[in-house]
Amino acid sequence: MINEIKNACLKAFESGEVGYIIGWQATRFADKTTPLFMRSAEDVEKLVWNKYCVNSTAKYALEDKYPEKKIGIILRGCDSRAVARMISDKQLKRENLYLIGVVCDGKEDPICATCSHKTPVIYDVLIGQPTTEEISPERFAEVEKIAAMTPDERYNYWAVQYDKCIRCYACRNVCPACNCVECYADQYRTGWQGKAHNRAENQVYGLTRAYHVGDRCIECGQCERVCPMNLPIMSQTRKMLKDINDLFGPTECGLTIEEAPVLGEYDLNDREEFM
Amino acid sequence: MSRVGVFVCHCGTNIAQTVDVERVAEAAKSFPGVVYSSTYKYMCSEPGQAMIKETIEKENLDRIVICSCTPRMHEVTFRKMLKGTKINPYQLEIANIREQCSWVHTDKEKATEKAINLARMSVAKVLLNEPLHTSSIPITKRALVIGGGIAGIQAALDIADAGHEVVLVEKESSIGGKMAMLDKTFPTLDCSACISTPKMVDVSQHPNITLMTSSEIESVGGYVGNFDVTIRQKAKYVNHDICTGCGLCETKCPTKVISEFNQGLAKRPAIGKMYAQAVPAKPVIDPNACRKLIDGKCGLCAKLCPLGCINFEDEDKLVTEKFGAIVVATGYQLIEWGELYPEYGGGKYKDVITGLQFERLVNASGPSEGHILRPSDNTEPKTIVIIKCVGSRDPKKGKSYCSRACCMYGAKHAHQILDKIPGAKVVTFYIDVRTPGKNYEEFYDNTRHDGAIYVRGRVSKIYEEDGKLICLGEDSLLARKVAVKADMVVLETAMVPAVGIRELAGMLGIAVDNHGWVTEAHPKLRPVETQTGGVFLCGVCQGPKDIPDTVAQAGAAASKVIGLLNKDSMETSPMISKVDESKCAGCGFCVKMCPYKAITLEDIDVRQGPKTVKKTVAKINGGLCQGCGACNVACRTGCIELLGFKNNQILEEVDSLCL
Amino acid sequence: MSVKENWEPKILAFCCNWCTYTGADLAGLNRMKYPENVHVIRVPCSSRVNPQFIIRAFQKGCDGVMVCGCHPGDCHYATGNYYTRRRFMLMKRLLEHNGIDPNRFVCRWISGAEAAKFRDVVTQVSNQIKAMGPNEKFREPYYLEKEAE
Amino acid sequence: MMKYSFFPGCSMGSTAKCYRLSLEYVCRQIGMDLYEIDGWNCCGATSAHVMNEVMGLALPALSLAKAEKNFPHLDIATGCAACYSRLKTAAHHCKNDAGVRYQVEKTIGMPYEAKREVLNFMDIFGTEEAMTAMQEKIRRPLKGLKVACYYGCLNVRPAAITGAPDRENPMTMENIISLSGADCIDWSFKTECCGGAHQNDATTETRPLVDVIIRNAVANGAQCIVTACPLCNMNLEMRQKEYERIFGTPRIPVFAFTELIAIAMGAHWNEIALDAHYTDASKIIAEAIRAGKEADVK
Amino acid sequence: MLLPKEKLSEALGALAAEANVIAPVKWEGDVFFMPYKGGDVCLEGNGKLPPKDVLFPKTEKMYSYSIAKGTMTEHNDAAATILFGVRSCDAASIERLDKVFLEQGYKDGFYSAKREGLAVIAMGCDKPMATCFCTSMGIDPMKAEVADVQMCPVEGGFTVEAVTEKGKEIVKKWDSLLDKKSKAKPAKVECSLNINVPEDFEKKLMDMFESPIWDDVTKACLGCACCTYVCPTCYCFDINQDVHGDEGTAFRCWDSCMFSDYTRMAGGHNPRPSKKERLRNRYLHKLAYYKDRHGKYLCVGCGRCIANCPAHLDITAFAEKAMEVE
Repeated sequence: MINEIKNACLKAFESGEVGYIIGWQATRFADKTTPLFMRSAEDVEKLVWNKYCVNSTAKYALEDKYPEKKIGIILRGCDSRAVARMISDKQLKRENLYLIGVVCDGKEDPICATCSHKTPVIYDVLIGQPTTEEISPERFAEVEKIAAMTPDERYNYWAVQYDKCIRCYACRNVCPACNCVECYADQYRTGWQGKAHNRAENQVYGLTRAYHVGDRCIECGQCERVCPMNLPIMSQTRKMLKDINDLFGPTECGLTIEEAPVLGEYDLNDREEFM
Repeated sequence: MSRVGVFVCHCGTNIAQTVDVERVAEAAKSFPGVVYSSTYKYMCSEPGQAMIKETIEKENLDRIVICSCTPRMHEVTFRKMLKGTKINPYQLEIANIREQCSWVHTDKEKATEKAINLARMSVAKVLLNEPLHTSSIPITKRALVIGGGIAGIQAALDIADAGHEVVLVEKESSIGGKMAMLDKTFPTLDCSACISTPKMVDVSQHPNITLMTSSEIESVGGYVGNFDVTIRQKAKYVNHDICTGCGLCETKCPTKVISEFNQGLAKRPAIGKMYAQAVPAKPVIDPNACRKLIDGKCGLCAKLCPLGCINFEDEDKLVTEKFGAIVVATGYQLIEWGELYPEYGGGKYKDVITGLQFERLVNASGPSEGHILRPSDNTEPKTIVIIKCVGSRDPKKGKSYCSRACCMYGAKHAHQILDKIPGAKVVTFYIDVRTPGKNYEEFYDNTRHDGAIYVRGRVSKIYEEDGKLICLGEDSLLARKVAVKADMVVLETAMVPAVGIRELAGMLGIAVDNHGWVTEAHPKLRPVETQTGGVFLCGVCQGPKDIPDTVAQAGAAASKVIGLLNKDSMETSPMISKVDESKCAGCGFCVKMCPYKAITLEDIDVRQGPKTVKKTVAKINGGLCQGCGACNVACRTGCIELLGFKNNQILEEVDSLCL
Repeated sequence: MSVKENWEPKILAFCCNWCTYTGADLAGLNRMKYPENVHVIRVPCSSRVNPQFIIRAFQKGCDGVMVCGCHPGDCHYATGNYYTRRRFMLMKRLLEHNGIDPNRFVCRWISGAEAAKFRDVVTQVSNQIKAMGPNEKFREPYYLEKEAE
Repeated sequence: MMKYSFFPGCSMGSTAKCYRLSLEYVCRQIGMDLYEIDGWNCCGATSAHVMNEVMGLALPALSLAKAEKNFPHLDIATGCAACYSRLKTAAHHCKNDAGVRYQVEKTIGMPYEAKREVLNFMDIFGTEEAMTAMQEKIRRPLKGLKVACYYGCLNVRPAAITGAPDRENPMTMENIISLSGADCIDWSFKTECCGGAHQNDATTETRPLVDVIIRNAVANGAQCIVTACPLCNMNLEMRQKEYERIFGTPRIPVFAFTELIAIAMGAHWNEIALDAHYTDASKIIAEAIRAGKEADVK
Repeated sequence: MLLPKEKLSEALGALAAEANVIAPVKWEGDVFFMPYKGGDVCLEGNGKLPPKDVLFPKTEKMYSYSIAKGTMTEHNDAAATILFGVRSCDAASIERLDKVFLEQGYKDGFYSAKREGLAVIAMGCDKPMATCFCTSMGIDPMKAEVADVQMCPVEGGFTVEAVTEKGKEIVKKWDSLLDKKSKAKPAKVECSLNINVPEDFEKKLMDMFESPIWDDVTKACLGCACCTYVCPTCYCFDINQDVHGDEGTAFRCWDSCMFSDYTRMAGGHNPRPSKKERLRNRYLHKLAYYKDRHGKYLCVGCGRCIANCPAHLDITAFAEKAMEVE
């Protein structure tokens, strides 16, 4: 599999259209890889493809919105949905990207157990056999577990989690749906989000971010992977997705590049519960 | 640090009775930013306002909070008052301590406590109020009326009479619309031509009205007061400037095609006026009928024309003009009943005609000069069946709505038949007879008195048998089957919106319902306005109606346009949304949410390091934005904010409640 | 949770200017009576209320929050409350997922003429919250310390 | 490839003898093979689905399932309008509604996927292939014979199930009959109800229905009526003597449309039991054949 | 002297009687320095977050004021605390923080109050983690710099050696539990991860300010504050107010140089606009600026930033790459 990807990268460089390609490279630790930015044929040698390629490669393209040449990205299933997410949010232009899709074989990441799209949804060239996809029954297991608790138990469960949060904003910086130019949390003058590190401020941050990305979350699991304090962040956005599923019909985000998020739409015969 | 003044009103005893106003004023002094607070018996009265103005000067206040009745009552009053002072009228907040405090609570202690909370919330918000200024957008004093039927004509005349320039655009080669086709109009039975042609002539001679026939709207841009509309003037192939309308070409033209004006009952030449009393009374060549234009032969009319007006190389012209207001008066057409009702012969039987075809038969300037003759063999029919609600009130086959006017013009047709054919027998099949106007019921009674037979029931099948049209139906009042051997059948078919209304609505940004009727701003309270500022509507394009209602609506729409055009500029409300372009990511989530399509994504030049690049940002059109604030919530970054209700203002209000 | 005797809940209500605020004024005009705990914030349309305000209200010590607007279809701005409906259907469930008692956040459609409905909704909500006692969840440390004194 | 599995239906073997014999004659002539479904059962006609919805679908579905088992790649042909309607309804519901399919399969105890189409003989003979084949076999054109084509109800309605393009003025039979040289008249009662099964139990009410149909046909110049359903055929022809006595309705013969085609192909009387008609038909036929021969001579 | 393993919790219990003891405890799946309330202590590896929280808390209320009462109070009530289980790297970080907060002319009142009341019981490392490289930064895993009591894990228990007066009082409390006779000596320990940092590495780094390697080194960084908030020697903070009407509090909270608004000035100019500048600044601060001024690396080699970085960046990999550059 790795050679096919390397050939694809070399072919991309030969075509001359691609400035650099984002992939993974080994680190001194066997069980970790770090994103690799290949600029020329020699860099392609450093490319690795193993079960530790857990970093998402898609969001780095956001930092280079006006590239001279195309940006090449090696996409697993979830990365392709991240690219689709950013394109439909108009933050990336499809013509600036050269996408090398690789059918994913599942990585060392708990989210891969409930992955429903191992085959990339958007690519210029595809490597590997597309697999049949279906939504995993475990998708909302975590949400149902919390739903089974009483309100007080739920609050205490979350209070402990948000006591741990150190507000390093890694979950925001890795999330493809969090693609604002300037995050609300950085606009201290407006006063949405205080700077203090306490449970209440952390809860405000946690809930606000869940609401902001809830209807556009592509369930790539990066937020939970990067959180140094292992907070169950995915269960917040998945709660939103579960409600959207129940209320407005089955949804999976980041599958197409013109996707209308649910909160941007309305439907006259939505359920009426505020009469 | 800002200097806030708090003024607590007694409102006689309305507030003072259950709210200790002195304590509220006292407590207000401790709020951050408040430097002065006092109470007065009637704050909204002249002395009250004078006291406030004087205090503003004396205490050098820069924002004020008035605790009184509902802002929906006196916000305007106090803003007008502030116009006279150095404080911007929008540096004002009103705490509602009457309708939502003193009047609805009994316990004085708790009511005062709540009044203090409400005052604190208002002070917290006023500290963040910025001075706002109404901006004004210029108004082009020109109106565009789309559609030359009686609705468009009446609206254009009223607007022009008020001294404003009007452009009347009509798709056909002449104005007059459906009314020009009619013979008589109910309930007064005065001749349709006699009351509409004078108005048409007025239109052509009115100095303020520019008439553009054979023209259609190509595209609409801009917004209220500043629409720039591109109009496609279709090729007429006749130079109307020099043509005198002598009609020589018309008589000599060899090709004969079906006349749409006469609803297919007669033929017309390829060149000619739409009908005798057409305005402008000048011929036009029909490109899909004229042999010269189709395969280059003939060209007789060009040879014959004494003034050489004919020009076969004429092309469509696109004209773009600026308008302040637009009136949609596109009218209606009759439903295509052929495919919907095969059981009535589906158009096979010549003598099964529609109401408009009957109007052409009975019209003196019609193909049969007013004699009611059977189109099949031109003999005078003795027994005529009129069938109402063909396509109307029939959700399965046609339209679910009632077309309102057919009951009356059905009765009129019966009356005309009994009048013109002595000894004729008229059988009208109906579901209900609806006579919703002045002298309508009396007209219907006279018709029945004249001998028209009204049978309550629907006709199930019409078939031809030895020259007669057998109408099988039922009389549901007598519960028995009925078969009428008729010579002619008149179907009163449903009204449907004019062709192309959906594309036009799309261009104007107005909505149409699922049938295609234009959606008015409010069915009862704003019937002639639409959701888009500066676009008005009148006549049947809004829904089926008869001529009296149409003319009334035309006058109403005209008055709205005149109201708009009388002003040189239009004040836009200052409480509209504003975009902070440095933070805008151009994601477009706000664009879809705006009900008034006031937000567009545009590219602006932005320096990024050494390069300048194109960045997409949202831009708000002040004229269209009504200040609802939906876009504020769509924007995750919070860079689009409604002035007067900015995020930090509402957050301060929320924070100040529980201090 | 023992409820202190004369404790009065603080309830915030975002009311849309064209319908619910008018209804509230009408309730005042008709001298209808309801508890003093509800404080109204006037917004041009219920679609102006950002669900983040609800989180903010609980953080700053409110015991209950209401969002009221026009009935769907009556919105002065045509489509405003359709969006409100979707936003708060989701935020209500997200808050419940995080432990907020469902009765503490209420969203209702109240038209300009339904003065009685405004009074009944307000009375019902404030009695409910009075029974539930003060809201301990999401509160900033400032309020917790102030209570300790 | 003109091969169909054939669902004859009850009347083909009995009252619709002329229809059956002429149909077989024409098929022989143009080389169309009809494989009768072995073990076909009653299609439930007009009564089964009134009594019980599922039974109304299961009865025809059983035969369709057997046809699908025996000849999985053949469409199903049937002559009678009622059989056509019931079979087509069963196939339609089983294809589009999984719930109904499950119940039907449970009732008939065998799988049925409704993969094949159900056709009546107007559809089959109307196909390009059949028309050209019949065209070549016409030897005795029936010149000048005025024919009124009568479709009845179930061959055309309900449009959702039958898919008939024009339910008021169908023309499929006219196209076929014109092959035989006869002239089809234009008349208004093509799809009016002939009273169906109620001709037996509610005769006084349904008698005028047939009278009006025949009068309109005759008024428009028809010498005979042509049908594509044994029940219509029987209703229009069998009681003409009685109608003549009561209403003075003129008497005209009523053929199955395949009879005229067979005659035009040169079939002998007894081959297609032409004498079995209640109203003598031989005179106008002979006259039309003679006119046909003269036209040939010229 | 030797403190047998099984007597450890008893020893800690004794200390907990007088002062509050902070020890590495397993909580929610990771090891954190938390107040010790009995039970056993987890001595594998190191705390997920450094113990700096004890001296320099995430959020520290400094002053509060009330206009109504016209008062302003300072909140500096530091209670005596004993910090148990501090590894040499964290101890070294305390020494770094002391230099910054106490020895730069202005003595930070809040920090110094906590520092005086603090007694550090260092614990040597017998099994350094894969990400540890303190030896490369000149730190002896078995000998902590600011320790009051130095303990080292040996066979069957921990050697105990009082270093300072405070240390002696603590050891006195453990008198009954100690086995005085044992002569056990801790074995020498070497980190698996080693970078041999050359002499005057900081000079070389500072000359490399404009070198192109910064682009590829920082390209993969996400720009979050994870590394700064788990780093024991990061001491940047922000002072903010929490205003409630006419009363409020001023508080100090952690801030990170990796945030975009950290160096954003009035008018919007930002000297460190992108993550490249910020990460460069962070690396140079750890490996160059501090050493240039105070002679010691600010990075104590605890490896927490390597373990927790979402993009798996590694300061040691940077160091090696920097060494290759001439």
